[in-house]
Amino acid sequence: MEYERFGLTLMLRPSGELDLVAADQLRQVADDLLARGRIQHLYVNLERVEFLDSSFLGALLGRYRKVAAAGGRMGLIRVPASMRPFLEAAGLFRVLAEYESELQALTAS
Amino acid sequence: MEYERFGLTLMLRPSGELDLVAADQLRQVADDLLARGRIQHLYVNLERVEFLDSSFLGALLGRYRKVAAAGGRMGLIRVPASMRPFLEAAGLFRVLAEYESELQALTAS
Amino acid sequence: MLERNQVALEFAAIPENVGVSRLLVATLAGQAGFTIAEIDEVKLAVSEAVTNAVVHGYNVVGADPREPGEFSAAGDLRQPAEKQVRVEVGVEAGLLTVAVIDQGRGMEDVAWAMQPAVSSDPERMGLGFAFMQSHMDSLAVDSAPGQGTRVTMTKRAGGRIAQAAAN
Amino acid sequence: MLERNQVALEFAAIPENVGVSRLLVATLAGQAGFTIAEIDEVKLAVSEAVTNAVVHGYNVVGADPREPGEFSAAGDLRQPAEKQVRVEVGVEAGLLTVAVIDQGRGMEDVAWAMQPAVSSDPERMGLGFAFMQSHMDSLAVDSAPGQGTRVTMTKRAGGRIAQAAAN
Ligand SMILES: Nc1ncnc2c1ncn2[C@@H]1O[C@H](COP(=O)(O)OP(=O)(O)O)[C@@H](O)[C@H]1O
Ligand SMILES: Nc1ncnc2c1ncn2[C@@H]1O[C@H](COP(=O)(O)OP(=O)(O)O)[C@@H](O)[C@H]1O
Repeated sequence: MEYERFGLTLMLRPSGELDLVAADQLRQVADDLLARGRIQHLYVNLERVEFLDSSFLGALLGRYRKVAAAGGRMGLIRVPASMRPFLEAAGLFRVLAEYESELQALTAS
Repeated sequence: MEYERFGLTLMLRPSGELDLVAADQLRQVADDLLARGRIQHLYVNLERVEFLDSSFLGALLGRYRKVAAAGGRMGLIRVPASMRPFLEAAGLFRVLAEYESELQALTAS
Repeated sequence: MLERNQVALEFAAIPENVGVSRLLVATLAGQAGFTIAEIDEVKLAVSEAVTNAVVHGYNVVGADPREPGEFSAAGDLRQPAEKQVRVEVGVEAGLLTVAVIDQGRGMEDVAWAMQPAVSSDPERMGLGFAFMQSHMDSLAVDSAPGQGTRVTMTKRAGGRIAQAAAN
Repeated sequence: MLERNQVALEFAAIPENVGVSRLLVATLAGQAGFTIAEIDEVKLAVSEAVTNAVVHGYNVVGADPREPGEFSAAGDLRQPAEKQVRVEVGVEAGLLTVAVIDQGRGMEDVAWAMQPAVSSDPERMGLGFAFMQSHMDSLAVDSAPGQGTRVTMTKRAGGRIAQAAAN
C-alpha cells in the first residue's frame, strides 16, 4: 500500500479493490508506525479506490480507535461519490472527518 | 461484432478477446452476406483486438476459402505487433494480405 | 446477453481468493446483463460472504491483532482439502443465484449473527450480513456448529426489466 | 506475490465459459508473479484446451456450418450435470499447473490428434495442441473413447527467475 509521511502524519494512498487483503496491509503499515510513536495522525486518500468492503471499513475504524486514543486525528480524502452512501450506512462519517484534498487535510488543525 | 459495408466490401471491426464466440459471430455476419451476394470482399481490422485463439483463426481461414472461391479479396488491417508471431506461426499471412489502414485496404485492387 | 449459465469455483480458503471470487461473479453478472451499479452490489455481497467463510468459517486470517501471524505462517494450505470454499453461481433469465459454502466451524445462532453490528470479532464491524441483505434481493443462511455454512443469495437484473419495458 | 494457491472452476460446457476460464487463470497467474507476456501465453493455452473440451468433448458448438443452430437452440444446458468442464489451477512457488478435464467423448488416438494441423473438424485449424505445447512448458494428455479427456499443462514464471537473479 502506497504511503507518504509528513512529520507525524501518515498519508495512505491505497488503490484498486480494498478487501481483507488491503485491510491487513493497512493494519501492518499503520500499527507499526503508531506503536513506535513515529506517527500520530492518519489520513486515507480514497481517490484511486474502486471497491471496498466491510473488512476494510473495519480496519479503518480499528485504526481510528488507536489514533483517537493517542490523541491524534484521522480522516478520509476524496471519497468517490459512488461510495458515499455505503460509507454513510456504515457510520464512517460519524467519526472520520472528510477532506477534498490532501493539502486541505494536512493544513487542518 | 461491429461492421460496415462499402459497396461489395465488408469491413469487420471486432474488439476485445476473440475466441469461439467471436468466431461464430464472424461466420454468421459474413456467410449470410456472402451467400446473398451482398458482399464479395472481406477485411478485418484487428486494431482493437486484445486476444485471439485458433478458433477465431480457423473462422478467418474458413471465410477466406469462401471469399476466394467466389473470386473476392480478403485481408487483415492493423495487426497488433504482439500478435504477429502468432499469426505467422499459424500461416495466416500466406493467404491473407495485410494493410496499414482501412483506406489502404479499400483502395487496393 | 447470456440467458443461462452455471459455474462453480472451489478454492483454498486464503484472503487472496476473495478477490478472485468477486471477479468471477462480476464477470458472470456482466454476461447476464446486469448493470455496472448492480454488479458493484453483487461484488460487495460476494466479498462479504466469501470473507466470512475464510475468516470465520476457517479462522484463516487472524483479524485479532494478537494472532497476526496465523496465516502468514503458511500453515493453512498444508491440507488444502480441509479448508475449501465453494462458490456456486447460476444465471437463469436475468436471475443470479450465488451460494457460498464452507465446511468450517458453522454458527450456533444464525439469527444472532445476522443482526447488524454484531460480530464475534472486535476488529470487525458485524455488517457483513447486513450488506448482503441490502445489496441482494434475497439472502438465506444455513449453518450449524461443526457443520459448516451455506449462504445463498439471489438478485434479479433490474436493467433487463427497464430494457424490456423500453422495447 | 502469492506463493501458493489452489482453485478449481467447474462449469456448463458453453462457449461463453471459455473466456471465463481464461480470465480466472490469467488472474491467478498474475497473482503468482507471471509477466504480462507470460499471462498472454497461458491465456492462449487455456483457451485452446477449454475450447476443445466444449467443442470436441461435448460437441456443443456446431462448428460445421451445416448445423449452426445446435447450441443456439439452447438444448445443451438441460442436463448441465452431464456436460461439465473442470479447470483445476495450482500455483506453487512460481510453477503454474492447469488441468482441463471433461467427461466427453474422449479420443481414440491421442498421438494422432496432437499432430499440428490435424483436426476432426474441417472448419478448425488443428493447431490447438500445437499452441498449448509451444506456449506452456509441459503438456500431458490423458484420454480414451467414452472416458473423457484430461489435459495437464505447466508453466514456470520466468520473470521470477530473472527477478531473483537481479537481487
Ligand atoms: N461462514 C461463517 N462461519 C462461521 N461463522 C460465521 C460465518 N459467517 C458469519 N459468521 C458469524 O456471524 C457473525 C456476523 O457476521 P457478519 O455480519 O458478516 O459480520 P463480521 O464478519 O464483521 O463479523 C460473525 O462475526 C461470525 O461470528
Ligand atoms: N477434449 C477433447 N475431447 C475429444 N477430442 C478432442 C479433445 N481435444 C482434442 N480432441 C481431438 O483432437 C483434435 C486436434 O485438436 P486440436 O489440436 O486442438 O485442433 P482443433 O481443435 O483445431 O481440431 C481435434 O480435432 C479432436 O478430434
